[in-house]
Amino acid sequence: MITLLLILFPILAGLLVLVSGNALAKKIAFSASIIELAISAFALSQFRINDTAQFMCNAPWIPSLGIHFKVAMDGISILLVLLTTVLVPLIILSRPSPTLPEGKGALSPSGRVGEGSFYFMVLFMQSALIGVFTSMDGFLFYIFWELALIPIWFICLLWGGEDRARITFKFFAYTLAGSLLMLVALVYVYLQTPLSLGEGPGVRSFDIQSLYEAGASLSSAEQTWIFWALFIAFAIKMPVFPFHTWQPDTYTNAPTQGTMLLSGIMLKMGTYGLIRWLLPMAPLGVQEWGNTAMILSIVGILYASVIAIMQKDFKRLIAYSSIAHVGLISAGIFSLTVQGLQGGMMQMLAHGINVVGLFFVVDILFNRTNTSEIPKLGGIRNITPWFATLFMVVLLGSVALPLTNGFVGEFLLLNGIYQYDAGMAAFAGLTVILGAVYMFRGYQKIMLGETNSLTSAFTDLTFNEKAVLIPIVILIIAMGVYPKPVLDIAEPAVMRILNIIHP
Amino acid sequence: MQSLTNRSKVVGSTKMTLMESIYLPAILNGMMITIKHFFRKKATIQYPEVKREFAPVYRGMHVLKRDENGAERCTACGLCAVACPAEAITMTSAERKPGEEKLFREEKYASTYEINMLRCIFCGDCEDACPKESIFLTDRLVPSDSLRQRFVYGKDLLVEPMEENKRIDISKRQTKEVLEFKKNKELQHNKLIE
Amino acid sequence: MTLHLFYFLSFLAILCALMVVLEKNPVHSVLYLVVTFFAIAGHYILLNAQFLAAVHIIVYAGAIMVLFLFVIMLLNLNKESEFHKNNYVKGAAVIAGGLLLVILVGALKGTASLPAPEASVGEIGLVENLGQVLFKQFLLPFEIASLLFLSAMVGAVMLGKRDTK
Amino acid sequence: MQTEIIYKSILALAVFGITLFIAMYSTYAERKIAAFLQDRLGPNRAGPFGILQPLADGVKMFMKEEMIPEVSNKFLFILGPSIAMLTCLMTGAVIPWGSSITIAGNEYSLQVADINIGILYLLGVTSVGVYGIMIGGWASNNKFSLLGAIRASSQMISYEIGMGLSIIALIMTTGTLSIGEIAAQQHGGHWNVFYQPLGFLIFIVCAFAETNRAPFDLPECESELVGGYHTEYSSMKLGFYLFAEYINMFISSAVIATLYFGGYNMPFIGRFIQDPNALAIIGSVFLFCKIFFFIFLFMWVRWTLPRFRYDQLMNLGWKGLLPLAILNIAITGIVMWFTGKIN
Amino acid sequence: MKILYILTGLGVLAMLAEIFRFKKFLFPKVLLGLLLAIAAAVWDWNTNIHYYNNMLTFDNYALLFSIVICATAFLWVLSSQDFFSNASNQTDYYALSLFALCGAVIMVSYTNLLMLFLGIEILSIPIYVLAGSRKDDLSSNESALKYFLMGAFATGFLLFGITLVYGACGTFDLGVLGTYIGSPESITSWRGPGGETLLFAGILLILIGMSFKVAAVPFHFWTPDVYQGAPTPVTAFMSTIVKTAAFAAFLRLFMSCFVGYASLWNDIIWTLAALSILLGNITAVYQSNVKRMLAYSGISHAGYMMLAILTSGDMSSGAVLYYSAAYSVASIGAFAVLAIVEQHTPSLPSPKGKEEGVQPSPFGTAGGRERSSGGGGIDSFTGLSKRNPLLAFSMTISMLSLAGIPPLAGFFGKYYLFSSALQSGYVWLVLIAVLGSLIGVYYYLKVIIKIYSPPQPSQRDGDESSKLLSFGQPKVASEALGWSITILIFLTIALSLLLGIFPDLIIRLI
Amino acid sequence: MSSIQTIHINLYILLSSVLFCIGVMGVLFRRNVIIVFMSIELMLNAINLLLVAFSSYWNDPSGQIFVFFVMVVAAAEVAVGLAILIMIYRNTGTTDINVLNKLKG
Repeated sequence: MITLLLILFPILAGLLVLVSGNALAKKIAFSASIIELAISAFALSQFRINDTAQFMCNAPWIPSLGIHFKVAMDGISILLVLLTTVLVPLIILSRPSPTLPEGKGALSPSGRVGEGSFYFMVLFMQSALIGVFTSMDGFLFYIFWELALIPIWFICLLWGGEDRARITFKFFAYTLAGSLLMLVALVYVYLQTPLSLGEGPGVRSFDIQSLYEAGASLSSAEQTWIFWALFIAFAIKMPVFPFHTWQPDTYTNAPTQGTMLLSGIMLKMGTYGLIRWLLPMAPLGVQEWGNTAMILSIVGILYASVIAIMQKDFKRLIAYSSIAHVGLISAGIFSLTVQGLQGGMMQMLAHGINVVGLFFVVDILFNRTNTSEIPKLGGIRNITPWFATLFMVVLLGSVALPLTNGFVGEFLLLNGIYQYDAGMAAFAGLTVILGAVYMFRGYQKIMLGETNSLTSAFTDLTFNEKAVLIPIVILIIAMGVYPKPVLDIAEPAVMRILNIIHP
Repeated sequence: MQSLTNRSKVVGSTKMTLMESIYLPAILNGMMITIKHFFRKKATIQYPEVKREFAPVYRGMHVLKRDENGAERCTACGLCAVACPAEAITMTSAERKPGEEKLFREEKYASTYEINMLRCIFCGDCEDACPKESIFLTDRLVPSDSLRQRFVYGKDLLVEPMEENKRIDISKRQTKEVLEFKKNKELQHNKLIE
Repeated sequence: MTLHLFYFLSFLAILCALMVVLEKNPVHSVLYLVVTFFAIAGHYILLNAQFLAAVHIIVYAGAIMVLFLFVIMLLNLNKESEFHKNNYVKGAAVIAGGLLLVILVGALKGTASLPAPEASVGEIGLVENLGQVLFKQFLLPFEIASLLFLSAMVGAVMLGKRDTK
Repeated sequence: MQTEIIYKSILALAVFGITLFIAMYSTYAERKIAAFLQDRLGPNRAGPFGILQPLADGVKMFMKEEMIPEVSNKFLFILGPSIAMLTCLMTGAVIPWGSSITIAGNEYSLQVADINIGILYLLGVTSVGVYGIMIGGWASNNKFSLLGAIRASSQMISYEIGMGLSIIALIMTTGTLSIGEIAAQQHGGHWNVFYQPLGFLIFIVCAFAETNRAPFDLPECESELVGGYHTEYSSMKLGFYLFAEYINMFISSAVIATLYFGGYNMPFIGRFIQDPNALAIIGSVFLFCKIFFFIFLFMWVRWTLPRFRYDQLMNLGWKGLLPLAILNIAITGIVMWFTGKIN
Repeated sequence: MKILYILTGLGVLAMLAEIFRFKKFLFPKVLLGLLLAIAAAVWDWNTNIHYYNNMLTFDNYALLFSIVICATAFLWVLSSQDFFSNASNQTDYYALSLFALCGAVIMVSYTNLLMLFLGIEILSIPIYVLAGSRKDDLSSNESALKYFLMGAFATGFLLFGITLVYGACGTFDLGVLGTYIGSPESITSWRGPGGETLLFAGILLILIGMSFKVAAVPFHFWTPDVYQGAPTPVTAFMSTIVKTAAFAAFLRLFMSCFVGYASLWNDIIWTLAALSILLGNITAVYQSNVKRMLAYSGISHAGYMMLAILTSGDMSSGAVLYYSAAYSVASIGAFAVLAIVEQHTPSLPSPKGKEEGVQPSPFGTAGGRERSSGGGGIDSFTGLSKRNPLLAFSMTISMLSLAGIPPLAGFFGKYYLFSSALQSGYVWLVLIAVLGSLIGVYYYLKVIIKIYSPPQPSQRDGDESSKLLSFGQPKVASEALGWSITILIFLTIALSLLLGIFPDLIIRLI
Repeated sequence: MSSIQTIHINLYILLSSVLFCIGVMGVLFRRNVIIVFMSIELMLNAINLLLVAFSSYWNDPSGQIFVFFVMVVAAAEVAVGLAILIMIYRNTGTTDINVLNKLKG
């Protein structure tokens, strides 16, 4: 029941936001997200680590097709749900209230699509995301997957930058193409499920277990198809090279909150999908083609890192760094080792938190100086101690310094990859070095050096901004210092999945 | 306007009754009327064989009379031309040469005398105006023709033939009353009517 | 005798049908079409469908084609006003039609092996017979056809009359 | 078989001849009747009472110069009157001119072709007849002709519907489409006109319209259209048109007489004469009397009623006769249902 | 059958309204009547009665499609109140559209080829007329003529096919035909190969005829012109009710009758479907007129629905039913918005069409405002969200539904079709279809993006025509919308969502 | 004695096919709308002929009944079609299909 509550609550709250006035919108939305966080915390407190799917809510939805509304949480799910519920309040908080002067192109020029709609979209998105992370029915998963796309698309379309029509379209088309492939694959597997004669004439089932079984029973050629269809779908979402081309544009163009949602949470849909759906459903395919996927991921890491180094725009830089990080996660997952998967889980959370922090930093920079181009900035550290410090911590987390959350994840991932193939691990390891290069170079150019005309008027963080950044920093450090609970929670679920692959 | 005969019917655009709008009675009524005519005596006269009676006062083609001796009565006084409302009559006068007494009754005569039959309206004023009892309108018809100029009748057509038996009878136009009337020069033409 | 008649009527029908399509003057086309209809009516009579033949003449020759002729005259289309389609289109049309013909004839050539029909039991083309079938078995379509006519009538009147504004 | 064919040919020729003869003398009758209705005598110079007048007219027609307008379509120009003539002559084939005559044990029907859909045949042929007028009017390339042709076609189409519907009511009561049978059924004074008075009325009005007779003579109305569709026609082609009109009138009268007035049946005659042949001949004579009466009626009406206006014509056809005909069918149906003829 | 009586009666009532002058109340009456018709169909549920010697059969299939058609008609009538009430002969419009509905109901319930033919004609003829109902507008005329010609032409093919099938089997009855065709030995044994040839040719010709009717590529070429030229409400009718009925008929014929020879026509339908999906979608991308775009998208939707005919399984009828319901709801919504937008967009003489602009268009109450070809350009949607958020939202939902984005109804339609095709093993075709719907997303999104983008500032100080566009565009305020449109918008949104979230409501019925 | 017993049904099929194709060609070939209409009528007549032939062949009256309905529909279609034609003629003054090219895209 808690799962259902988690899914339904944001959308109901969102409707309330929609009908409330612009002034109240942010407040209501924020409190709703806090309540949501509280619910998820409660769920965590009730969570039994070694149990399989918990908090199950199962109701027939489309009986004639064997589709159920089946949501539940296991270790993997609850972590991602928590990530969502933690990040959403921060994202909401990070949005400047409407009294602030409008940034250029940051707000919809139409007065009628108001703030209420924005927060509605965010909450709607949260609901869909939680749905994605908890659904235990293939079809339901797909529905939530698509549902998550709509609000973010509208956020980008309505509050995006100059070129938003083209870019949002590209984004939408890419992800939709992927998800349609996924649908075809899901349906294909679904059609292989046995007919259960109990409920009327010949009903198959979309239940995750039966999909697993049906998927595993397929021939290796069929599994190859399934594998690629699903992989491309998830790869687009993450994104993994070469399906990434939509990402930098979209990240740059979307409003910061949209970018946070995209990179912080939505990206995790892809990696989650890999773990939850791809691996168990096409084990033979994974064994046959996981290598290729891994190579793609690692190529992506290198490629994105190199590009990131060459970026002048900080927001774009973070976007590329995100590709690199995700590539690492994906590579770790395809290593099919406990460490790889665990690291993937850890890194998902870490990356989510870090990247939100980073994008918020960019937002702060942009709001104050109206630019995010690295060469134009400089010397900010001199006037803003708070900002410089918090920024530094987030950055450190991102480059995976020990004692930050990033380190745990990357270490485990590299460990997993190493077990799979040492050479690959070597290449993957480059990400740490390259990441440090571009991140620190960026920090150096922006924060250090001479204060110029643009940055001279840079004011330090407001209360609101601190309220966003400080929790992030706390999380970064906390998870870095004591990652055990996270790993503990994830482990049984990860093991179960690995058991399916290597019986 | 006051109706004189009381036969006229006032027609309005009043709505027809059902009976009227069916029209059948009216049609039958009309057909009865026509069929009645079917059995009526026919008015046709077989023309060349049978001719229609002229009215006694019928005014047809003119004639220039001769007197008992066969001399032309006309003296070309021109009164007829003056009286003619349609100005259909023209003439030129000439003096009678000796030895022509048999031909012309008086010293002066009309050497040409032309009536344009297309202009003539057969009113008979010329006849009234003639002091010499020379011109008369008869019950003869002016024959049709296809050329305009042929309708200008000269003396060759107007003057009556010399022969006794071919003289044209004008007695109908010379009743006692007429003669009486003509004698009285003071009397106006229309006095009789009054 | 019947066969000769059949060939004659077929020849007439096809010839006139071709002329309908090829003739430039619409009035001539109409007349050729009428002749085609007569030929087809002849076929009906050959096939013992006299009633249908009569109805065919009344409906097609007597009403529909008169309507065509009427419209042609009303619009005064006796001028050969048709400027020609370019030859590509014409060629394409002929090829398309020809192909269809070839395909149809090719496909239906196989019907030569159809067995001869059983000897006919009764005169199905008689009015009594047709009436029985029409008003018993096909009563519903008959009634439904009134719907068709009604809508056609309403439509034609609506389109045909000028707006009074 | 052989004799049958010969007999039928002879009969057909006879019908053909009689039709032409009657049509010829209809022109004479028309003029005579017109004259009589107008208190005149009419033609009376050619022969006694002008009886040779049609011949004189015919000679005149043949002798006149043939004129075909330069710009018209010559083939169609000639085709027009030919069709008009052809179709009207074809109609005579299905009319029973009498019952059958028995000669030497063989029975000979006085009907050229007793086809079982005679009425449809009639309707079909008359509906084709309009082509004569339309083609002629169009081929003349003259606006009066064209107008006449258009009027003719719309008028004929319009009234054909009323006619057909009125006949349907008749068919309902008689239960057959064969004219021979309809005629035979009216034996003994059971004339259809008593059962179908409204139908008869509609039919006769439509017949007037179909034959383009006054008051429905809009296609050729001399005062507006200078003769309508045959404005450009002269000599025998004009003659064909005129002839066609009179033949149509004759056939229409015959059809009216046959369908509604008992055809060749003469009531009560059977009591006086027993010989079937004599009966047949008397019947035929009686039929012709009826026909002559109707021809007379046609002419009578022509010289009584003024011509309709075009809109009046259409109103009458569509808003008057058509609903009436349908009403008639309904009434017939109801009556038949109540009398138990149908169930 | 009751539904047919009700609809016919309603049509006649509409005609009587002209005579007895109760035009004013016609609109609610028709709405009520349609509801009544639906109720009657529900009343007949599960009765499965054959009427009049098996001419019509109201089995559940027929009833469901009838309900969908009537419900669509209900929405349609709601959406086109303007179309009716502004017309001088509104009763004729009502009568014609109701008769067309009768045709549609016959098309979904026929069990005799004769009834199929009659149904198609009864449906088509009023639509020919309605398409041309803007008598002074040349494009409306053209649309009517093209529709008429293509309709008649297609009918020819259909009839020839029916004739050949009759020649092969000697009956028009669907049931008898089905048993004949279903047992191949019966054909070869006592009719010889000749009979089979006849049957083949007949089926193919019927297929061509039906493809014309449902506008499948390559028999689609009339569709864009006809859709664009016809008055928008009529286009809505054509693309929803006509298409539903045509597909129901198509499916019924091929599923119940010709399925015995599926090997013959499967490949053809495969090709037709693939072509329709690809061509329809690709061409739609290049359209700048929304109506034309919707026409091409309609072609592609026809392609999707052909998948169901291909599979001819238990699922396919449900799939077509659901798909047509979803598609109809979304289309009606889209066309309703389009009609309003068109009305409020001043028709601009495009530079190319100057000579067209010269021709006055005296139709319409406000001096040629209802130029069907004038409005409807995709640019007229620019900034709709600002002018009227409700309309914008409704259009968005419709577009998303048409694009097949979950959880809207359109998604489930596609889902059912694709999965039933997958089930029958048409993997490649499904991939093509997926590709097609991806392309489809492009142009649907194009509209949404236009709706939510502000008027281009560069146009503001442009020439005269762009001034008209930006300033002359009257505000489409929600206050200006009639109550019926408002109801309609809410209904379509609700239905799109409801059908999408609870697809089993419909699917399970069949 | 129906001719179907002496003439093989195949001949009728061929004849109808030929007529039908001529009609199709006419539709595609001609631009004058009236002639296109007539070509469609020709197609329908070919169908009618074939229906009657088959009806005779099967000794089954329903084929002939079908012909009635085809006629009915043809009449209705012609009425509507000609009304459309007249409407267009009023607006354009021609019956040439190619004048109607407003809708292109």
